Formats: sequence, C-alpha cells, structure tokens
Amino acid sequence: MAKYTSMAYQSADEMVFGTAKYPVKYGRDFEVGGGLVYPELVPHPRPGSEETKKTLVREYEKMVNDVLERCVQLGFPGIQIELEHVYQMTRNPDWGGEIAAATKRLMDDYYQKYGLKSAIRATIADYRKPDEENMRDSDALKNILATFEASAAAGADNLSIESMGGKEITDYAIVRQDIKGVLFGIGVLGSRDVEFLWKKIVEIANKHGVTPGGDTDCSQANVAMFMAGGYLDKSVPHTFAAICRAIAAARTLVAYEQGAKGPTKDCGYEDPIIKAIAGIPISMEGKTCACAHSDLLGNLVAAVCDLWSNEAVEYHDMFGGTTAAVFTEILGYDVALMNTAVKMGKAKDLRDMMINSDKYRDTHGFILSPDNAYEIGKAIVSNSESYYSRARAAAIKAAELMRGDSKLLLSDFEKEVLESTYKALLSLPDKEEDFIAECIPVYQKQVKGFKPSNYGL
Amino acid sequence: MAKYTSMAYQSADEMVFGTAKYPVKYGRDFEVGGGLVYPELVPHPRPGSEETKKTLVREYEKMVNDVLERCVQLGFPGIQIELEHVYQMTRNPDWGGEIAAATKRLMDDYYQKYGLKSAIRATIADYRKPDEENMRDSDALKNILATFEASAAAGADNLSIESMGGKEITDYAIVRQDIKGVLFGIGVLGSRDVEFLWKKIVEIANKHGVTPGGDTDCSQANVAMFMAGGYLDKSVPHTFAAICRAIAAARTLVAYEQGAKGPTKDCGYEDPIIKAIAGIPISMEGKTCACAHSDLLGNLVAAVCDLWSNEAVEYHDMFGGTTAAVFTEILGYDVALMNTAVKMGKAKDLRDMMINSDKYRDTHGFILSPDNAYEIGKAIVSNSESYYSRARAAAIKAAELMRGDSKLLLSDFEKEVLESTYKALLSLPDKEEDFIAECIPVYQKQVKGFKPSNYGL
Amino acid sequence: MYFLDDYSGIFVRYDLKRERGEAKAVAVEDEALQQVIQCVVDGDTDNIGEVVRKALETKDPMEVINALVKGMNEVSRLWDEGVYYLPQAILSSDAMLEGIEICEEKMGKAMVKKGVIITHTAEGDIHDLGQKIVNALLRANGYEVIDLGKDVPVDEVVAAVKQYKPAMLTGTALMTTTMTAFERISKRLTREGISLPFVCGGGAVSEEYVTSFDLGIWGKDASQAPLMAADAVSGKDWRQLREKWNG
Amino acid sequence: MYFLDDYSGIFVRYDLKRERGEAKAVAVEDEALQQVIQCVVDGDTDNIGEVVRKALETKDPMEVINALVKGMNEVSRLWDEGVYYLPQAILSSDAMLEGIEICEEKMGKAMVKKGVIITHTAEGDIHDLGQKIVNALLRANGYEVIDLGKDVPVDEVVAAVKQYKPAMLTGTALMTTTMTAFERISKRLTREGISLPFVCGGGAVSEEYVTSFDLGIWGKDASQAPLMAADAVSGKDWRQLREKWNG
Ligand SMILES: [Zn+2]
Ligand SMILES: [Zn+2]
Ligand SMILES: [Zn+2]
Repeated sequence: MAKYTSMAYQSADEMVFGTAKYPVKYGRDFEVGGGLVYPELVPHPRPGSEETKKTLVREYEKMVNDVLERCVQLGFPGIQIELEHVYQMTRNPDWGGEIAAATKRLMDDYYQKYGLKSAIRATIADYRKPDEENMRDSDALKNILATFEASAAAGADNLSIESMGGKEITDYAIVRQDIKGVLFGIGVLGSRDVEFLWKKIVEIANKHGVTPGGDTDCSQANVAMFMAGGYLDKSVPHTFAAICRAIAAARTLVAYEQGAKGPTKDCGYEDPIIKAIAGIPISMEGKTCACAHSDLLGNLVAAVCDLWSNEAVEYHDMFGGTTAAVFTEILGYDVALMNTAVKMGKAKDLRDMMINSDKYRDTHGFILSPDNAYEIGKAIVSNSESYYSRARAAAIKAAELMRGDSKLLLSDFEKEVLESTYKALLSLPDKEEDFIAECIPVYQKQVKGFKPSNYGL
Repeated sequence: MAKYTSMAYQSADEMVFGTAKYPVKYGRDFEVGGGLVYPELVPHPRPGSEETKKTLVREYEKMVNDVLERCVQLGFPGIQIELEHVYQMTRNPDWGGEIAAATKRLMDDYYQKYGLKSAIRATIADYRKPDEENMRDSDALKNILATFEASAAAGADNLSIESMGGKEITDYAIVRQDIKGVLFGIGVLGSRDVEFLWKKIVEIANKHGVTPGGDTDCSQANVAMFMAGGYLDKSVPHTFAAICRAIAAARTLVAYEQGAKGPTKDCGYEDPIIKAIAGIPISMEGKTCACAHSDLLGNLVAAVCDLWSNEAVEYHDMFGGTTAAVFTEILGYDVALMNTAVKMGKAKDLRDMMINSDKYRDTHGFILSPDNAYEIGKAIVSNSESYYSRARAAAIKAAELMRGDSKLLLSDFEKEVLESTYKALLSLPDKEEDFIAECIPVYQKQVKGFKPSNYGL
Repeated sequence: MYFLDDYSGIFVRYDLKRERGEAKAVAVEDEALQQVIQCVVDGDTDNIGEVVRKALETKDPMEVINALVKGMNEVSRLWDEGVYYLPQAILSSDAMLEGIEICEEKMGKAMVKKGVIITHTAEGDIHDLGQKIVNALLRANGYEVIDLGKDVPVDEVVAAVKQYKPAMLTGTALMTTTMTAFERISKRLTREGISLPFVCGGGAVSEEYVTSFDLGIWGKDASQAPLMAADAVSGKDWRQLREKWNG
Repeated sequence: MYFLDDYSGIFVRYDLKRERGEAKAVAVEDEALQQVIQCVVDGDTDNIGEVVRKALETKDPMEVINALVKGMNEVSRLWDEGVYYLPQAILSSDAMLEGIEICEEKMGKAMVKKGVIITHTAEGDIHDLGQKIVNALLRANGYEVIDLGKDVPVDEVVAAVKQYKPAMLTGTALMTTTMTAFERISKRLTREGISLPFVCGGGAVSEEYVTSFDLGIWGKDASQAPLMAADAVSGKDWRQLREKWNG
C-alpha cells in the first residue's frame, strides 16, 4: 500500500490547535481544523438503559438534548457529539441507526432555531474476537459493517472505530514488558488489520457521502498508558508505555493512508504524530476527560488539537445538571479560551503554555510534545519500507528522545526498562519478513488462539 | 467602622492570577497569592452519610484521601480542601471538629511522605433564620461560634462562612426586581450582619492562631445570578443580577475591614472587586465548577484568582475515579496552565485570553472583568460615608458601565430592566439614615418576620 | 489589558436572536374591570387596592375576581412567551392576591379554591426562596396553599398531610444531605397507606433521587407547580404525574 | 516553541522521591534449588525448564515445587515494595507455572491447590486482559482457576458455579452496559440459594455499583485477587469480604 513518505508540516512549530492542513467540513455548518477548535462531547448511557432499543434511544435523546441546550444557554458556537457505540448498538445495526437519526433530528432542530453548529461522529464497536473467530469473515464483522451503513444512512457525519487487530498479542506482551510482542501486535498485525478494515469503511462512507473519520489504538496503546497510570502505580513502566504509543502512531496512520480524512478519534493519543505527518484535523482528550480516566498530560495534549473531548461520561445528575451538560460546559470554556487565543493572535503562546505544563511531567507528555511528536513522525516517514520498519523506527526514536533529554527525569527502574527496551529494539531484524517469520512460531505457542490468517499471513 | 478609602492596586492591569498584594501563609508550607495558583477542592458527602458522626467522618476521610492521592499521582504541588459544612457538621460542633482533625491527619501524612503542600478551609454553615429568630443571640449562633472554635482547634487553617444577614429581604426583593430591597438587604442589613459576625470570627481565629478567611454573598447575589441562569432562562434579568453583584462587593468587603485576611470564599463572585480594593488573595470558581452550577463567565472569573475551585461536587464514582479525584485532576491542570504562564512570564497574556473569552458573553462577566471590577471598586472606596452609600455607588457604577459600553449587547427587555433599575437607584436618598427610615416600614409590612433589631436597628 | 473587537468564534449571543411574544392588552367592555386587569398585568401593587375597591362599587365581587384571574392568565401567557420574566409574574401575583382578599372581605367568605396543596422546605434546610416562589405561583393560580415553612421535621409534614388531606405535597431542599428527609416522608406516608403526589425540587435535588422512592415526582422548575397541581386535583395519581413530568 | 528550564510550581516529580525496597536474594543451601528460585525471581521462562529438570534429578518434586513457591513469594514481596512492577510478577508467574507443570508430570498427579476460583469476563465484553492478569496472579498463588473466558452468558456462569462449587467467583467488565450482567448473576445465584463471594472489577465497574447487589465485592485492582481468594478459602463469606475490602 501507498505510505506517507513526507511530513505535512515544515516544522513542529507550524502546528497549533484549531488549524489543520486539510480541514474537514460536514454536519450543520461545521468545520474542523479550519481555524477554530470545537468541543466533542461523548455521553455514555446508564447501565440498564441498554435493555431495549426504545430505552436506549430515549436515553440518547435526553443526553443529546442536554448537550445542545447547554451550548445555547452559554453561547457555544458549535459542538460535535460522538455516539460511541455500546456493544448493543453495533450488535443490532438498527439500534445504532435509530440513535444516529434521533441525534440528527435534535441537531437539525437546534440549528434551525438558534443556528447552533453541530456534527455527529458514530464510532462503531469492534467486537470481533481476534483469538476466537475469523477476523476477516465473521458475523461480528458483518454486523459492524452493517452498522456503519445504517449510521451513515441515518445521519452520522463522521464514521470512526477503535479497531482491535493484534490485541491478542499485545494483551500478552504489554503485561510482560515484551517489546517484540508489542511491535508485532500493534506495528505489524494492527497495521494490517487497519488496512483491511478501513478499505471497507472508506467505501461505505463514500457510498453515503459522509466522512471516514479515524481509528485509534485505544485497545492497545491506551491499555499500556492506563496501566502505567500515575506516579504511584507499578503496573506497566511509563517508559515502556511511551514506546508503545510511538508504535501506535505508525499503526493508526494506516487508516489515513486508506482514505480516512479525520477528525481522528479523541482517544488516539498518538494523533499529534498523525497530524504532523498527514495534516488532518485531530480530536484529543486531556484534563477534561478526567471523568473517563486519569492522565499525566492533561494540558499538553491540547496543544495541536482541532476537537477537544471528554472521552466518555456516564449520564447522571450532578448539582450543576446532568453530567452530559456539565462536561459540555467545561469543554466549551476550554475551547473558548483556545479560540480567544486564536482571535488575539496568541494561539502559539497558549500552545506553549500547554506544552510546558506537561512536557517533563511524564514520558507520554514528553514524546507527544509537538517537537518530539514531529521527530517521531519523521522517523516513520523516513522508514516507510514496511509497516514493521516504520513502527520500529518510531519506537527507537521515542527511546532515543527519552534517553537524550536530561530534563526528563526518570527513576532508576524506569531507566533500566528504557535501556533494556532500547537494546531489544536495536537487536530486532531489519526486514519485516524476517521479523514476522521470527514472531509467528513464538506467539503461536504462547498466545492461545492466535491465527496468522486473521491478518493475511 | 473603619472603611477602605483607597485601592490596593494602582490599576486593573496590575492584577493577575496567583499574586496578591497581601499573600497568606498557613497549613503545610502553603502560600496563597504569593505568585502561584493552587486548586481548592470542595467535596460534598453523599446523602445518607450524614446519618451519624461516624459515617460522616468516614465519608470525609475517603473523599480527602482521594483528593490527596490524585495530587501525588499527577504531580500537583499543593491543594486546599474546603470542608464546606453540611448542616449537621455545624449543628454538632464536635462533628465539624472531628472532620477537620481527620483531614489534618491525612494531610500531615501526605506532607511527610511526599511533601505535598496543603491547607484546610472550614466553612461553617450559617443556619440562623433571619425571619424567625434573634440573629444576634440564638442557639444557632452559639453553635456556629462553637463550631468555629472546634474547627480551629482541630486543625482548620482558614475559617470562612457564607453569612445570611439580610436574606429575608433580598429573597423577597430579587424575585420582584426590587432594587431598593436588594440594596437594603445586601448593602445595609448584610453589611451590618457581616460586621457583627466577623468581629467574633476574627477573635476566635486570633485566639487559635489560624487565619480568618472570608465571607461571600452566596445566599443573595448568587441566588440572583443562578436564577438569572443562561441565555434561555427568564427568571431574573441578567442586568439586574449584575447590579446585585456590585452591591454584594460593598457588603462582603466588610469581612476584610473586620480583619479577615483571605483567601476569600470561592463562590464570592464579587471577589475581583474585593481584591482590587483590599489586595487580599481570592478563591474563585468558574468553568470547573460546572459540576455545581452553570455560569456565563467560566474563564473570565479565573483572571485574577489565587485559588481555583470546583465549588462543590457530590462524592460518587465516575469511570475515571471518584468525583473528588476527577475534579481535583481538572482543577489541578487548570492551575498548572496558569502557573506555567507565570513561569513563562506570560501570565498577563493568559489573563487577557480568559477575559476576552467572556467579557461580552453576559453581564456578570462584563462587570467582573478586572477593568470594570476595578472601576466598581473605585466607586466603593470613593463613597465610604456609609455601607449604604458605597453599595449604592457600586450599583450605579455597574449600571453606568453596562449602559456605556456598546460592545455589551442587550436584548430590549434587558435594556428596559437596566434603565428602570438605574433610574430607581438614582432616585434613592443620599443619606443612609434616610434610606433606612424609608425601608423599615415598607419591608416590615411586606416581609413577614423582618426584625430591624437583628441588625442593631 | 487587551480587548478584542470581534467575538465571533468565541461565543454566539443566542439570547438576542430569541423570538419574543407581544404584550397584547386584554380588552373587556367595562372600564373599571379593565383597570383591574391592567393593574394585575402591570403588577401594580400600589394601585390595585384602589381600583378593586372602585370596581366593587358597581360590580359583584365574583365579577371582580374573574377580572383579576383574567389579568393573571394574561401574565402567564406573557411569561410563557418570554415577554415577562419571573419578577413580573410574582408582582402580578401579589397584586391579584391583594385584590382577591378585598373581594373576599366584601363577600364575607373566601372564594372557592381549586384544591389544597401543602408546601414545605426540608428539615435542616433554611433556604426557602424556592418554596416561596412555588407558594406565590400556586396561589396566583387559585390553589389554597398550606405553607409549613422551612426546616420542617418529617413528623410535622406527615401530620399536616393527615390533617389537611391535600391533593399534592411539595418539598424543597437546597442540600442533598437535607433532601433525604423526602424519602423518609415518602416511607412514612406509604406505611400509613397514604398515597398522593409528592413533588420535590430545588438546588441539589435530582430526578434520579426523587424517582427512586414512591410518591416522588421531580419538579424541575417552580413554574411547573401550578400545572402539576392541576393534574393532581384532576385526579391523576403520583405514578401518572411521574410518567408525565419525569423521564 | 519555547521551553522552560525550571518546572517548580508547575509539577513535582513525587515518583522520584518514592522509597524503593531492595532486591534481596533468598538464600537456600541447595545449589540446584537456588537456581530454581533465581529463575522464578528473574522471570526467566527461557531457562526454567532446564533448571527444574536438573533439580528433579536430585530432589523430590515437592521440594522443587516448594522452591518455586519460595521464589514467587519473593517476587510478591518485591512487587509490594516497588522494586518490581506487574510485568516482572507476570513473567515470574509464567516461569513458576511452567516449573510446577514439570514437577507434576514427574509426580504423575497435580499438586494440591489451595482452592477453586472461577473467573470470567462479562457477556458482551471482549476485553479480557484484566481477567487474564487475575488468572495469572491466582495461579501463581496456588489456586486452581476455572477460566470461563470472555463474553460469557449469565447461564453459563451460573452453571459453572453449580458444577465446580468454587470458593470465589470473579467477573471483569470494561463497560457499564455489560457489567449489568453481574447483577443478574447475583440474583440467579441467590435465588438458587447459592452464596459465595463474587468479586467484580475492571474498567468502568464501580464500588457503588458492585456493593449495590448481594454477593458483590468490588475489586479495585487485580493484585487484590489472591488475597481475596485466601479470605474466601479460609471460610469468610461475602459480607465479611465486603466489610474488609470495600467501604
Ligand atoms: Zn477509546
Ligand atoms: Zn456558596
Ligand atoms: Zn464553596
């Protein structure tokens, strides 16, 4: 497949929130990356509401209405709502379709009445089981594709997914600090599965005239990052998790090579690297997604975002209204601050504040700081012989950046992990075919259910 | 009583977040207004936990621990926790005391283990009923003072209150758009009650060597602001609510004239005016208090803050941890951004972004924009003959500012309200004694239970 | 300090775009009654006494009461349409109630009310502004309100329900740690076999909480109170009210 | 792009201050057993087979098993003290289990386990990493794990409990809309008169939710699983586990 071989931006400094090289327009007068940042609100239905289609549609109607009403109450110019499918919405394509249609009805209504700009992202649930079924021909896959169709037909503006290819290997490898396994799971298998899936998604999007949005390595790199956790956690080393993230960038990039146009998925922390390479608008989540998970780069991750998201908030009452409304309000003001900076001609000042807040707080912020993200992007596009070669180059670059900056302080343990991981990366074969040949027997033995044919191998 | 007759700052532009003319030090290595902003987290116990002292203390221990742990997990340098008393904590002085002691134990522990800076604000509940009992000699008052004592003895660093004087009149007046009543309730009666109460609070604080913090016109000006609500609400006109706020500044100022040192109470939206006059550090709440209530000045209100608060969040689980931890995280990153700006020498740039985000979004943001807040402060100190004269001057100034700035757009209805309120203000007597003489019979007739003797009248 | 001239992209003033209804005068034949109506529509508490007394010189008290109610209906419409805000409605209600009192004196008896409603603010809670607004709106709409006041013990609420047998009970609370009294009231009433709509609202009171116990209906806004009262008086039970107003 | 040199006031790197335990070697007399222990402590899955086979030449299988367990205990201590992280514990567990398997072959029978635990991931949920970690840690601590896998229907879980009569059941879920299966499992078991600790955890699963139904104990972290299992095997019932681990 055609791969990116050059950067969309001349330098990291050229990148800033709100503006992307290739803006995307859709929905109700909604433009992403065209100069302004918008909030992306992700509401999550309460447990129990998934019981019937009727109760779930009703739950979404209430959540969506709360979001749109709060925008008008406070003067927010526009918003994207993500319908992040719970299992039941993809398992039953008509559920997903009907919820998209209900969301669209409400958005049309607010647009007519108040001029509120808006758009819908439908993120279909990838519930294929890599270790139990045929990833390229299963009922799950059929339902997934049918739900993309139904959502596009019903009014979704942006089609996205968090695809799962390679997870059977990375689940095994992440908790064993096995960088080879991660490189194989994310860099090789993940990339191949993204390629397979996104050909189909782009086709569906084109057929319905909607936008193929993006993918995210949520199921793998985010697992590593979430397990790494905060300063007190001792699950996955933070240096190791950061290297997993660099690998994820090479994998997620495949979606855009297949025709996805962005804005990317909010939980793709690898997206600043993607933006540097592909120039597409990105959705990011940071401090205001604390409702969904904690991270050590709450401000930095907003530095080059085009949408700003809460990742997921379960629908409940708070003193200040429902959680959907509350997080719309916080996101909306975050975004207002960014857009004010744009209007004042000070966007880069605010960006640099965001960066300096977290660049040296931890490893993830460090490698995703736009300057370092850009370097990792360059390593990817300069090693485009194979999915493997660019993923490994990204990992090596991330390790080198961490090794080479004395301002990034590391505990002895983290240093040891970084050194051993770096050495392991250097010792791997150069050629993809050699690497694959080496990995297949190892992981067939160690990971129950791993089938190379799921990835065309 | 001695009144402020000059401004602490030479100009509005001199004011910026993180720095106050008169910083306050207390707690565990904690300084407010000394150059950096800290978060102030206010956790609220779940309904039912108030059943016994044991269950409530346990609830607080969990909440406080979640807050402190999240700070260490993410590297936040310090935090203030507000123990905002639910009725039961003040009604039973030993409850309030024991909860302060438990909080201190945990804070000492985190300080020793990690060096986390911290402080406790105890906000005692003013549950006197102005229309039913003697405000200056009742069981409620005795309990309130006893709880101040118990809290100070047990480890509270900052003693605060949301006092209620004049509420029987303003409750009546706000919903009748009766500016005379508001001026009487907040400007005259409120000021006199603050004077009465704060003499006693400052005495208790001094006795225990802790800091008398601040008061807030929560029970009056915030009622007007909350009822005014968003763009779609039609309860209290927004221009009217803004004028109530200006009056509140003249009232809340009395606490500092009596010896309170700040940091002020988070929900005192009048505090930018207070800071301009008195130079004390202020705690503010804005976008990140959406969990507690919505407002139209989410960013602007941070422009000159020294502590940054969530106002109140009920303790529950979210995907990302408990609400106490989640809002600690969001506040902590908000604050990290401000402190980064300080360190970069760009604090005023960020401040101006905050201001421009909301100055013309609505009337409250407009009058609390530091430039306008400063002007209102000048009106207060230049009319210091009486509590009444300065409160009225603040109101007139706020009205004039709104009338005089063509960038502040107003609906016809809001304009009418502004004009009629302005006229009413101008038509009032100049002298306090005349005003009081005019008001007493009117409100004795209209407001059941109003007793001038509660205010030494 | 630097101020922008153009705020587009930062916020949109949707409030300026809002459609606004028009203040139409209600025209009636009689000049005296017209003045009564006008006083109510204007919320003119200074003059209502005089114009009502004047009208009573030539009109039957019930005719005057009808004019007062007509004025108040007009006010409700204006509030609905965004011409009026809450203060206008409260002032009109003040005026109307003052007028009715004068008429009732003349009749020598109270006018027939639509039904009895008990209101209270929860034990431990001294914030009763919400309740006062509810009282005013209910009275303005013709209901007899038994106002138990604020910080009312559970026992007292239950006793009052037994004594007055209201069509509906309301509870207001600002704090979640005081609103738990609502659930206790609900349990006590249910145990005693009493079933009536118990509308709870205010500050921190959430729909999730109120609909978690029997009898409870969540009141989002004081302005709903008269409409809910109408449902209750018409015989709808608490389940029907909840079905209609919540969820 | 502008970078600061001094980050004080912005963040504090508490992680660097953290105390760290020391990796002490467990010394035993026998050289062969010492190597077995070392392989477990190092998580050395490449060499464990060889050293275990070597030790079995001179030692009784139960002696070797005891050495494997001793190594694993050392690993647990190192993890507790922050010397090791989860991956080290998992690799050691891999090594230990491989070693035990070899010993069991030699004995011709399985070693006696501390008790039976059933684990599963909720119906509709295909994220089973949490469960896999729980499995590894339970096995490393000597429990027999019946692994029902992921996306397991309620019926199947209930049937397995009846069949295997475990000391404890665990459920993992990433999504709240799948975790509702836990409550259904609890109800089914309770209705059939079965009472056992049902530890639920993972992703969106909250303490509030899990402690809202009978049998449920909230598991905060996979590392708690072996300790909870020990309590369950020692005869503590679900209420005692909840009292100890939750609240
Ligand atoms: Zn995700
Ligand atoms: Zn307050
Ligand atoms: Zn507060």
